Amino acid sequence: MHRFLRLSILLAGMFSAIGSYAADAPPPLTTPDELGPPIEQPIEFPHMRHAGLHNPADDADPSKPATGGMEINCMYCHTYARRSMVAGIPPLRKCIGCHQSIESVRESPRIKKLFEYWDAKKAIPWKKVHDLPDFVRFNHERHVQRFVFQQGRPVQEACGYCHGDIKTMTVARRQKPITMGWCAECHQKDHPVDATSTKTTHGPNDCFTCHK
Amino acid sequence: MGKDIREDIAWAQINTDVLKSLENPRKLFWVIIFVALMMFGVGVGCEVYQYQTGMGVAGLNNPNVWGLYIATFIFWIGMSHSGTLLSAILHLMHADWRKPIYRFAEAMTTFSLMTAGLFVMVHLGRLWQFYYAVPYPNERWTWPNFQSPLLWDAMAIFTYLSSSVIFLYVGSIPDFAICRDNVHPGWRKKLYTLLALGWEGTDRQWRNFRVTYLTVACFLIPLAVSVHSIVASDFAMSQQPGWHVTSFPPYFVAGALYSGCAAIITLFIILRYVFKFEEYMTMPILKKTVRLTFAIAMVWTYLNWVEFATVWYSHDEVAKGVLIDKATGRFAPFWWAMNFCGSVVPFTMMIKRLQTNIPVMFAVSLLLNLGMWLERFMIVSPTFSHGYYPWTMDANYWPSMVQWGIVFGSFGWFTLLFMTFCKIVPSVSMYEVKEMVYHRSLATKKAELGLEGGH
Amino acid sequence: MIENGFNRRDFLKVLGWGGTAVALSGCGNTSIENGKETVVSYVEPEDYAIPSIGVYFNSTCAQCDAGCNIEGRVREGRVLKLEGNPGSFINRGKMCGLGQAGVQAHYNPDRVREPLLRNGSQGETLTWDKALSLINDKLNGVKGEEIAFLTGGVSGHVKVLLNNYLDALGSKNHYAYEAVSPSVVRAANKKAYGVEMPRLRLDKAKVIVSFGADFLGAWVSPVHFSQQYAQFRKGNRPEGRGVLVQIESKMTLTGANADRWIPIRPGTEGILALGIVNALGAGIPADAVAAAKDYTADRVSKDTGVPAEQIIRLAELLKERSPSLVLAGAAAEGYAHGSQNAAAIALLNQVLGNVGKTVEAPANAQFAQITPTTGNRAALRSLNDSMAQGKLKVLFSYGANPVYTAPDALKLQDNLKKVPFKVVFAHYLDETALEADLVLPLDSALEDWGTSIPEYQVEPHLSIQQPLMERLYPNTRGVGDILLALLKQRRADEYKAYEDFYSYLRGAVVQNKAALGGAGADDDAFWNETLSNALVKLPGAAGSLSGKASAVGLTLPAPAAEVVAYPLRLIPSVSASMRDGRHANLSWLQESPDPLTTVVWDSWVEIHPKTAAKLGIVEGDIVEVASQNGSVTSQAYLFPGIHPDAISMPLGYGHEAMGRYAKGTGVNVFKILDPVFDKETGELAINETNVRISKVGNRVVVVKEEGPNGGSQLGRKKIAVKVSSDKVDLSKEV
Amino acid sequence: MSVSNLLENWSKFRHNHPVEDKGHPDWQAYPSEIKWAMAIDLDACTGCNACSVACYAENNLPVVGKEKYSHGQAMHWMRIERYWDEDNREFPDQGAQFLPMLCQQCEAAPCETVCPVGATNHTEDGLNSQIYNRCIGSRYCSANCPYKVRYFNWYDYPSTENVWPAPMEQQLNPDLTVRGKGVMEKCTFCKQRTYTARNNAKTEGRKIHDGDVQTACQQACPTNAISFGNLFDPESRVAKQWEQQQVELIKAEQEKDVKPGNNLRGYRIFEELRPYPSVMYLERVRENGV
Repeated sequence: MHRFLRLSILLAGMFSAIGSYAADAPPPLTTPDELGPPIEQPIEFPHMRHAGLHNPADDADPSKPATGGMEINCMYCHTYARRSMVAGIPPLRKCIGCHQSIESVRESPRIKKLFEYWDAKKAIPWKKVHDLPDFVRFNHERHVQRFVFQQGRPVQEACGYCHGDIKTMTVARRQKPITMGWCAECHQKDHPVDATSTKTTHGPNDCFTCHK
Repeated sequence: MGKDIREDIAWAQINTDVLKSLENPRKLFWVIIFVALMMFGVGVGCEVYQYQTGMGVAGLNNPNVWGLYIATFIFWIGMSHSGTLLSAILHLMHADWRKPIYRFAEAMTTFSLMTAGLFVMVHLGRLWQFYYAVPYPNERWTWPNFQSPLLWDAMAIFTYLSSSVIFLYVGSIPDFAICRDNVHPGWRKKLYTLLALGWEGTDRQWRNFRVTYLTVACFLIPLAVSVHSIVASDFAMSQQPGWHVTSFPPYFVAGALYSGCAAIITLFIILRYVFKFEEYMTMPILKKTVRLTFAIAMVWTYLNWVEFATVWYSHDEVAKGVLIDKATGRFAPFWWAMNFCGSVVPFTMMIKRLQTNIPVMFAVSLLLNLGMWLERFMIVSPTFSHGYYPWTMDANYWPSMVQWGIVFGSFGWFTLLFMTFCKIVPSVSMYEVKEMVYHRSLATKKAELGLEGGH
Repeated sequence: MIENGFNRRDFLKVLGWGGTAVALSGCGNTSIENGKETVVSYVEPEDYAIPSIGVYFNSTCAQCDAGCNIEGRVREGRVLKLEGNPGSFINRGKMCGLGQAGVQAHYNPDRVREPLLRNGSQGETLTWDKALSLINDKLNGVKGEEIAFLTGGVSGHVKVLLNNYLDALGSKNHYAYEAVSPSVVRAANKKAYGVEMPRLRLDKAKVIVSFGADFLGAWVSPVHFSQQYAQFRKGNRPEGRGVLVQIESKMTLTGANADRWIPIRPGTEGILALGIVNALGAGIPADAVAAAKDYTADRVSKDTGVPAEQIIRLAELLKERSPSLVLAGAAAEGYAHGSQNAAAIALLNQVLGNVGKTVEAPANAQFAQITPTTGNRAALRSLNDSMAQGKLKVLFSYGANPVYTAPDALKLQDNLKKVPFKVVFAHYLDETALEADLVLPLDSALEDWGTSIPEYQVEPHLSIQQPLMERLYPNTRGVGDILLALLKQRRADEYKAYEDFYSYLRGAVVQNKAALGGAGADDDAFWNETLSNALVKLPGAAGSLSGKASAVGLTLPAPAAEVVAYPLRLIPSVSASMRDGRHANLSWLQESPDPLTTVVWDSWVEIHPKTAAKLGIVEGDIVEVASQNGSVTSQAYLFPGIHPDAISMPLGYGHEAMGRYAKGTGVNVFKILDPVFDKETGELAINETNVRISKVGNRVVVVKEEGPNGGSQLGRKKIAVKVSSDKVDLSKEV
Repeated sequence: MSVSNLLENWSKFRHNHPVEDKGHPDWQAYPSEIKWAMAIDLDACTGCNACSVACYAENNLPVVGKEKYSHGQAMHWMRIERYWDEDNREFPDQGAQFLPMLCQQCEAAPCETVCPVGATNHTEDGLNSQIYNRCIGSRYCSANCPYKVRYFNWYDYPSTENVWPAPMEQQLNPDLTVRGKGVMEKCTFCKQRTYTARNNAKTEGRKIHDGDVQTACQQACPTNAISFGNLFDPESRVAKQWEQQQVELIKAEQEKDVKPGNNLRGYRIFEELRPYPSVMYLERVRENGV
């Protein structure tokens, strides 16, 4: 009889072990080195040239990470992020605004293509890289307000939480899982409410806030 | 009345008789299998259609959001109970007449539970998301709602199912061994060898076997009761008129045992004929089963009226309205049919001559089950079409062909499983019949000896 | 907030902000996607254009003639929803269901998308240039009087262009036709008060006695009146909670909200009015006394079927609670003696001294050329006659659907065939468009420019209608643009300055800016201001009520004797959502239950249970309703709110064309109306049809919102609770 | 829902559960300073259906068509009910009674406890939420709803013919999902609107003012019969009305109803079942003297 007993104890043990592991295990794809699939965009927009670090000195030294970016603030182009649910793709006029005065790259194929669209007054059909399911309500404004304006975190860091290290990419690729579990992970952590105070709160834990 | 099992029957004889059932049943067996397949096919067809198109094709609506699926679900759960009653409860009571029939009763339990399980699935609007209802640790930190009776339900059923499968299996290990030793080489032999778990019938094995069997039996009984009580609480815990009744759990359990016993009579008669078990499934056994059924029928009738009474004398006008609607509304024929089948028909079981009259008992048992199915139907639908809110009441609701089709198919599915089982596993427990015969002959011997040493 | 039309263009472009495509997939798309959907960003956005944030643009509702001011929520270039414009004088930010469905009229799948030319049995598409030049050719050598323009009610600058065009063609035949319009009451008002539509102050009245004026449902300006009604009902206003008495043969939505609904024998409304005058007794003008002297309570009660004591009680009530307001509506005017009824009712108003108190003079606006030309039913008759005599060679039709709304007895469809060339400006391929030789597809109201002045005005103002999004179909045109193009064919030099209707409109408004209160303002500023409000106040001298309701020549016929062959009186009902059937193809309206019967997606025949019992009819019986001029079959609905001598069927159903939702839904009651006309105004009297009703066998389940308990609450406490006014204290309510 | 939701958040109302009727609950225990509530004046309501159509426009409700409507599968979150007096007079000469019925957003909602997957649970601002993608369609919630105001997607309406034929799908409101086959749905007090209002208020660092949010039905209603707002904000119209009518959220039976001489109109439907609905109705007034 004790044999049967042994068996059952073993099974129970196994379940609880697996269970607790599954519950505590970090959800997959949170580390920045895994990338989502590459995406074909109408224009291969080089994020690293625009948002990348700017340090000409390092360029000579191959050991140093590639720089030569311009450290443009994310919100300079994705200007809606702080006042709207969606971050938005910059309007064509924005690109032109700078590029019409940048002669150096004027003839490069990508910029040529850009101006073709402009001359045709045609909008560029960008492809969505971070596309959540339709029943999810993600609000850029709230997150930017919270982390950038209240807590005073660096913009690239704040955006990076969900968008990964865009400044090192050409065409943006998904780097975080942006699954519910992954969101919840962060929402359950306590974050300081602003730069100075020690008061902390965690993100909303209420289904209806993010499910629409 | 027919005679009981011969006490002087040779044990080898028992083996051969029972094992015959695995070899050559009557033609009728194949007919049944074929019909069952057809029925099951219909059910599957309907389900596929419903899955593709949406629940709407079941003819459900607001307010009738639940239909035959739930009713039939309860019905099948109910079916499962008497298996346990015979195999476990009577086992503890040492009622030896159960021995030849408890095996198939237990099988019935298992398979009707499986069928019931299907209905939970069929009922869901988003079957493909079923796993949301399963409590498993996941990275979304989400859990089902442990307050929902529906969840308790799922759990209770699963536990009950798994333990009765174990019970069924454990109980038949010795017989598997017998089969193993007697069938000709082939896939069957391999199968039995596997299932017999190397049973040799040593004392130690027998001891372990008895203890285990007893433990599981004891474990099973409270489970059986709890399962149907919980099914009852699906309704009793809600706020709807006609459901919000405290007497529901015992009422449901009684109903369950009732329909179960009726089903046993039906299957008893079928098996007896199909597998030529006249030797073992004898008239006295039938008689005992019938009497048991009658007793339960009376209990159910009592509880049934208790329920009416509580509603009637409560000052809950709405609940009363539902009751009146049942008796006079568009469901009246079914409601009265239920009362007739459930409370009047069983009185035929009082008549001695009829207790062993195969055709009559067959008919009666079918009627009883019809009655019990109607009972479930009458619990679910009237409350919906005549609920609290007057504006949304519904006088036109009628289950669509799809619903009927799936219900119909479920019977095919059950029969299919059951018959196949009986063809593969000895549906009469050989070793226990031997025990029974042995004990009886012993008893008679004792008596004789007693006579001799008279002076 | 709003720039002028041109800078707005880019914003109005439809963009895919994961908008349309995504929205439909719903719970379907449950996974994180990469690079599946496209995000189109603006080329040159306005700074107020923020994705995912709706911007509201003001415009004007074109769903009915009330002319409510609306604002449309525009997101990613798509107009998503319409709301009332809080700045409006008429609807003050509120809106009816009909108006809400305006978006469906815009996105409707069955709109005409290309100019169509009749070619034998079917049509072929052609370009606008071809279409316009074709019209030009057809008009050549046709005398002015052989050309006619049929429209609904028109106002604003479209009206100006229309008149100029007719003028250019030398034609005077402008037929303004509305199938359901209070035209008899207008005439009566003109006599009694000197204006067609005085300003009504429901909110000031202590008692309202309405002779079938469905001012909460479909009468004149429902949303405005509903708001006044809300005031009227407030217990905490100085006058106290008002009392509404509705007198009609078939209960309307207003009747359903009355404190006392009085069923009356069809056609005897005038008699009752005089009966009340009579019952008022002393202290009223002599001529009124004289006119009403024979109308003693008993006689009136015999004629009208209203109990004598009730008449007297009513008179007392009116006496003790002044000011009151008496209204004459469709139920009263739809008879051969409709004008008489209306006059009698106006007299009652006069006698009660309500004129000047609750019946006020509207400020009479300047700019006569843009004030509304209201439609009526007499126009149809005269048009039909001149078509029958083959006087017409070319017919334009805009905003009317005569083939659907004309009674069969007028044979309009045949007469139409006598017109060699018919041009129809159409949103849908409705019955009239199918008869046309040339169909010109119109912009939807949310794509088009225009101005309008509602017939019923609170403050004289000009409402602007402007595009809320870019055209869904490139080949539709605004009616203004079409007219302008046609005008250019005739008076090229005069109109060459205007490249399109928009510039014409802008010119017209801006050059009058001084008069419009924009004196000294910069043109663009003023224009943008105007557009962003989408309405501009018109200067108007305070008007005065001339004329006087007199009892002179007031002769009311005795109640019609029962016609043996056709014992019942058919009262076509105008539902708030279906109206004359122009909105039958809006699925929201088809699915929103009729407030009283709760029937959806079909016509029905309202019968009083008593009558039904007599005829052995139960709910759902398919019955044939036959008049001298044809018959329709529909489902019976037993309805307590109707006079036993009458039955009622809703107008607006039973289209044979127009679109997927309208076609074949219900039956068309217009068809079987008898061609009886009001003696004075020549209006079609829509309540003058006697019918016979008979079961035709089969029975159906009436598809309605109402459950099997009908209107019963089964004695449940506290579901829809009613309390009598003396049991509550309303004074302190918030 | 997460375990924490499950154990404490599913109805914050339970924290100060009124079983012992301890009077006005201490709102501090309430998770937020917002409790959405509604008041509908049946005397002002004319039954014109504007609210219902507005709801169709705002909330992407499918038009099911005659055949499905006849099977009771209509999807109107806001339905207008029409009742007649029941004293067998020949004519309904006091008119009809109209009742706009929508989800009552009960504080102790019968639907919440029974959902096996917790797809419907209480939000901290006092809504009775419905999480479409969590729903598996057991329909237990509807079975247990006394008002029957929950509507189930019997078919996959987005892909059904003539529900949203192109280009009608362009009218759909991107702020909320179009529900697919097999999920339950119901009135959300225009969640997308309350959400936006709260979001803006938060960004501007202020509290919600009365009038920041209007539900679609309220905004349309031509007679202002519907008022909606934050019950905890003493300035809000709805709070004033509840106060004035002496209707308390947490009472299963209002004191005014038991004491004689009650001349107030406020009541809640099926209060005695203790769901603590968030919608107060004001009785329809009729003058008998005429």
